[in-house]
Amino acid sequence: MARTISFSDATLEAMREEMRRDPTVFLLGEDIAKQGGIFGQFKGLPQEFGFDRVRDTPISEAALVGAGVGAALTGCRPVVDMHFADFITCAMDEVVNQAAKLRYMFGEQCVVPMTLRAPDGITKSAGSQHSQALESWFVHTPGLEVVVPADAEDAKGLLKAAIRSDNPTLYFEQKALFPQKGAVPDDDDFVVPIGKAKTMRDGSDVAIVTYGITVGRAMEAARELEADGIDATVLNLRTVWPLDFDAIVDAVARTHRVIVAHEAVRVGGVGAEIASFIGEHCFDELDAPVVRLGAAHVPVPFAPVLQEAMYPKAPMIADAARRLVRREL
Amino acid sequence: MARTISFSDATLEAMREEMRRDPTVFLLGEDIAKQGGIFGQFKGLPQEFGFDRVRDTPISEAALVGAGVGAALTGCRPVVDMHFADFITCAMDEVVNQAAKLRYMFGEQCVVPMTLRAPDGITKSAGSQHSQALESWFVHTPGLEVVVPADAEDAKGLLKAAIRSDNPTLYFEQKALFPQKGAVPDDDDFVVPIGKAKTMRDGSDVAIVTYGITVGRAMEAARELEADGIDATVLNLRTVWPLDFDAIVDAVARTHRVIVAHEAVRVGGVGAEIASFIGEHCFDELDAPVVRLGAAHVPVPFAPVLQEAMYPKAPMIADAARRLVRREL
Amino acid sequence: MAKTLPAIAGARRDLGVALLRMMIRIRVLEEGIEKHFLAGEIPGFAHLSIGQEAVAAGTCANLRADDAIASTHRGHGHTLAKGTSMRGMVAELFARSTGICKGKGGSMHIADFSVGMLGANGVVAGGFGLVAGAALSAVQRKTDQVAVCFFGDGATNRGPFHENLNLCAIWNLPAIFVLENNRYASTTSTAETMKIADVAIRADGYGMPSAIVDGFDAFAVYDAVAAAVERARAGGGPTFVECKTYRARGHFIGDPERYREKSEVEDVMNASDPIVRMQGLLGEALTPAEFERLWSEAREELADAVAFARSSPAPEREEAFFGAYTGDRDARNPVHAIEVRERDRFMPFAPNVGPGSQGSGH
Amino acid sequence: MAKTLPAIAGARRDLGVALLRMMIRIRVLEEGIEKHFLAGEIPGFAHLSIGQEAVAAGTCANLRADDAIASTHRGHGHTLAKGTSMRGMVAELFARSTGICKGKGGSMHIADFSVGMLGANGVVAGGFGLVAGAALSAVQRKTDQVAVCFFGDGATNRGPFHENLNLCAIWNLPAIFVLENNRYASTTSTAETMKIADVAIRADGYGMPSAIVDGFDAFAVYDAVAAAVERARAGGGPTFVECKTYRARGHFIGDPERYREKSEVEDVMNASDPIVRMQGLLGEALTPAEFERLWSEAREELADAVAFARSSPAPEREEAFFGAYTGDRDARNPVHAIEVRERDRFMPFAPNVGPGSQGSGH
Ligand SMILES: Cc1ncc(C[n+]2csc(CCOP(=O)(O)OP(=O)(O)O)c2C)c(N)n1
Ligand SMILES: Cc1ncc(C[n+]2csc(CCOP(=O)(O)OP(=O)(O)O)c2C)c(N)n1
Ligand SMILES: [Mg+2]
Ligand SMILES: [Mg+2]
Repeated sequence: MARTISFSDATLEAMREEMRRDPTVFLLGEDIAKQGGIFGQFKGLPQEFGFDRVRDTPISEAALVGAGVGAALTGCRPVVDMHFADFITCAMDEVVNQAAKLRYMFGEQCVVPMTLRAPDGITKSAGSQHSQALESWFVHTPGLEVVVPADAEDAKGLLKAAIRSDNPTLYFEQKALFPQKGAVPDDDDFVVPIGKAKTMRDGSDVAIVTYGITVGRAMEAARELEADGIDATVLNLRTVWPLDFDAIVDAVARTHRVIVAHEAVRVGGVGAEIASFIGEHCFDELDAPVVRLGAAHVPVPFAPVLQEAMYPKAPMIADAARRLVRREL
Repeated sequence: MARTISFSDATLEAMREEMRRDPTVFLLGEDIAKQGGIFGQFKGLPQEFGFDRVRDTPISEAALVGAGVGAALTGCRPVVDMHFADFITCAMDEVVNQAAKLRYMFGEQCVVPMTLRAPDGITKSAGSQHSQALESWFVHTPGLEVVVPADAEDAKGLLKAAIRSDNPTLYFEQKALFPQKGAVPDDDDFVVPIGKAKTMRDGSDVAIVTYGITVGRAMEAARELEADGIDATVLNLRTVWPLDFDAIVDAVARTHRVIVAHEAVRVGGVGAEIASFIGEHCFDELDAPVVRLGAAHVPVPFAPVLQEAMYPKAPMIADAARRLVRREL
Repeated sequence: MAKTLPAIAGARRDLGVALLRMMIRIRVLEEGIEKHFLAGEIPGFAHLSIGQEAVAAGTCANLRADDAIASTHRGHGHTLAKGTSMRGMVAELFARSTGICKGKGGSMHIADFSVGMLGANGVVAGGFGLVAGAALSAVQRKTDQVAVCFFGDGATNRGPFHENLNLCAIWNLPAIFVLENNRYASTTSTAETMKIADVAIRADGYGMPSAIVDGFDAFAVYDAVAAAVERARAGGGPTFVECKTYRARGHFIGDPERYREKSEVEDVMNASDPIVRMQGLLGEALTPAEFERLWSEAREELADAVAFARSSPAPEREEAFFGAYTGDRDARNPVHAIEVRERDRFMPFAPNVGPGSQGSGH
Repeated sequence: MAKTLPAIAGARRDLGVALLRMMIRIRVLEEGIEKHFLAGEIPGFAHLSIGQEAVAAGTCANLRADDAIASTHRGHGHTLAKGTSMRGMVAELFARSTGICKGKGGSMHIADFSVGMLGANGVVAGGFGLVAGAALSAVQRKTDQVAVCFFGDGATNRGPFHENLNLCAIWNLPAIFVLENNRYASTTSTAETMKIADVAIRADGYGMPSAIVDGFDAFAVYDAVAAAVERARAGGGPTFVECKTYRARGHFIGDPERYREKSEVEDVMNASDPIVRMQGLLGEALTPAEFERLWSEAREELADAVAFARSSPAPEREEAFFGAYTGDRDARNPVHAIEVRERDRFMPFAPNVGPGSQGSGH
């Protein structure tokens, strides 16, 4: 049995189920309780769990994440909402030098079961300081798990998995996905395992390896490509660290042509890790260069016409695939 | 004419020359003036330029970088010492959301000629929170320039270039290099252009593309390889953003086998950007996979035996080169 | 009732009229922004300062064009009061190429370096460092410029507030910290995020002098900031000025405002609307006709600005790829060269359409 | 001269002896660390708290094993006082596999979760968030645990100090903030980095009660923290305790100390050495023989710990690649599987030698 709900309601269900399941789970964030969050993603939680487990906080990102780490070290499973992913920068020491390193440098005496929720990505002319996708930094930071849901099912299953994980986990939820509806299994114990990708579509001509909101754009491109007789695989990574390298190798072996696409800046993005891994491990499998698509190397501009010009959407992905298959690169 | 001086004295000369040349250049940092800096890299500066231009500050990294941005916007060329690169995390918003973005999002009304000095890298069991190499994050952040000197010549020429640059520039100076001596040209106007790599050694069998302290390790490996009749090119990138893509393409064309090596964590490192760029642009030139070497995906441990086991040094680079040339990968 | 006060004369009267004119211009501009935002002509987010105009007007009336200010996400008033043209502002909010930031910034990232306006900031507390730096820069360059930081009550709970106020205090920097305490940070009442009645007490922790003023009274704000500016120019160091004010609109345009009663807003504005307050203080010194003219002039200025914005083109798509770095735009600029090379591989195929692009007016 | 004070009896006397014993153990441990560091047996950095022992001893004597503390880079005293064994500490500093952190942490990153010691911290002000979180955790889990944050004067200029103290204040969290104001942050005198005489005034900005105590007097520290702990356990919220103390050694072992006169150090220690102070306060209540025994016991404990460390093996190189994530260590742990796969490509060729590895005692 499955129901069709919005991405944002899927995160809400995940929170509700995990907070019922485990009394040590609680939420910290700015403007989450009284008004239910900017995207309504916390609606009703304080009413069910109380304002002690769903706390409106001061504008103190460093303290929220720092306190999240401290609570995680001492028997709780805090979920900290970053309001916008861009503000992780205000708590970077707490994420990178504390959360990520404590278990290792203390000789595995402790765990840090903290989840950071980071609404991110490009939408509605939010501008340079409210549109970033920063997952790549954290893939480069040992000690962290990083997940990026692509749809309602991922949203629910990955958030539950993140909360249950004993490792500090960054949950990047793309703002433009919140209203999108999708099917979600009717099972309180449904989780999406961290570290496992999902094949959304199986095709033999080209593999589009992607994650988050770009999965939908890749599916749209794949439908477009069908018309041209090009059959594309779409691999939804779901987790960007630890990457599901086996699924990636498998997709390459089945198609021999690969596009890696994400909304984050292309230079130094997660796509670079994936493309170079493929180059290292699938060298003889490749019929053509691995093509990386991502945002241009500029901040995200305000004007809609500029904003829409600088990150990859379906037509760009489809065109890259066509040229890749036709060896026009 | 050239003189042989230490890396640390080379940075000192660069500071002195640029402060003499431009009265708007000044230094902010913790414990830099009274005692000359942890590595003696500021010795004598306050005596020549006064404690107003070489300021000891409170432990307030966010304010130091924030004030650096504000001063840069209003006619100065501040140089901010981060004490240890790890503490950039305490000023990440100021670097990423302010310094990097202001020029673009304000429609090029302003420039941000700020230099951040970030002593980084693995040495002397400093442990997880004092050993990181974080340049990859900033390559992924549009609006910043990122340089990593490999020797005394680079140290002086790149610091002078960074101070003169109108873009915010991160200058990663690896702590283990400070005492190392090298030749520096006798010319007050000697600068190393940002965005240009330097071929340290020209060989036809394999190219080792690297930067910073790993350049010396690559040169050591190259000498070792000579004995085995393997002739290696060593490319010192000097700047990791903007990358000198032309020099990289050229090195690939001359060798057809490439190793990319750095001390930073391999996963998601600058090597991933370089290796995937090579895969995209030099696909038909490659006789073998591009091999990436970097630190293991763990924080840097304290115990010397552990620390020394987890990042690439000459023997590892040489071994990778041998196996690459012999197609043993 | 304020009308019964004795009339104000001479220079004080002229100041009052100037402050009133500025507050009316801000009010008219923001009511226009609200209207055009709701009409879909302004993309992104917009935060209005209606009710807080006395702070922007009273503060900036003390500043020279070469003094600096740093603003917030709620910065329209500060920007106009510092001297930016309505045309440049409205065109920017309309995302046009003629905008003061070429359409790349918008309401949350508007700046005008020609008048020392270092920018609105999408990051709460983002302005503290910029102002500390501008003030430090004035000292390093040996000028008598000052720098003013506008910020909200919520911003005072962030670390950069603490670090930068302390830095300015120990170095006696010519900075003025103007707090707009409007009782709320988004949906959260200030009473919930700090245990203190007056934020000004925090200045004591830096050894920084402070003043608390009625933020609805533009004269009171002007006088407090005048003293602070005088001290700063004379090398006497920074001052903290807490202005008790109120946000009469939602946090952003479209805010459901479930966190407060409508009546609270009405009560405050009925009692304290800074424009009505100033009209009352001026009393006989300002005729109804003069008062009316201030409004009509402001409305004309806005109408002209909106017409200008509407008739201006959206930016060229190509613009998206330029401007992150300095240097000329051709291949001689290495950074740009890379951008162009990479972009030409795929960007040309990015369609010029998308959810937001309706908003661009095309 | 303190000797002429009236003797202390009963429980107070026993407390005094316990505090003295702890201070002597800390002093002996740190003099040992200094010696073995200079002998090259301890790699990395080490920061000594000699002169500040009364703060660690007086504070931790109020705590239960299930209460939490967060420490600093100068954390040997806090760690020992919270109950960690000298063996575990010395073996860790010697980078041995038997160290409390398996040799992965060292002096700057030592922790002992078995006694609620959440870690020294290489990041100044890194402990504030951990303590706010531990205190919040106690509230969420409905226990009466408290959390204590040790920090220096320099740390109070960082943003996380501000944000976390405010957070603890508004939520009445059971946290105690124990400031070791030792007059310096590395080479920088506190007078240069803040304009205030007492840091405690900053607590007023959060509506947090505070106390200022003589940090050389372990009784004074004990009593102030006792009151704070009692209030915190009772749900009365956080307290700020400023301990006026002094760092008798360099910032780190090897510090040239150009920023102060040798005589300053001697004067302070002659007047205020916390061990001498407590001996004086105990007066007749402690015989010279008993006093001597405290020293000899501590020396034996250290000798045993050093012998233990020396006889312990360094960690296996293999250990470097484990422990960043939870999960079993075989290939079923996806993260580990990747690490192993990647490592096996090249890591085996990393030589087990290098600049630092001499320090490992091999
Ligand atoms: C660092 C950061 N955290 C959170 C936000 C989201 N945010 C934008 S405005 C705002 C409230 C600011 O309140 P205040 O400082 O009092 O200014 P006001 O809106 O009342 O003018 C918040 C939480 C942000 N922009 N930046
Ligand atoms: C965020 C950060 N900035 C700078 C440093 C370098 N540093 C280590 S200790 C120290 C001085 C700390 O002074 P204080 O807080 O007074 O503690 P004390 O050393 O006096 O015990 C500094 C600047 C650091 N470790 N972390
Ligand atoms: Mg407010
Ligand atoms: Mg100190």
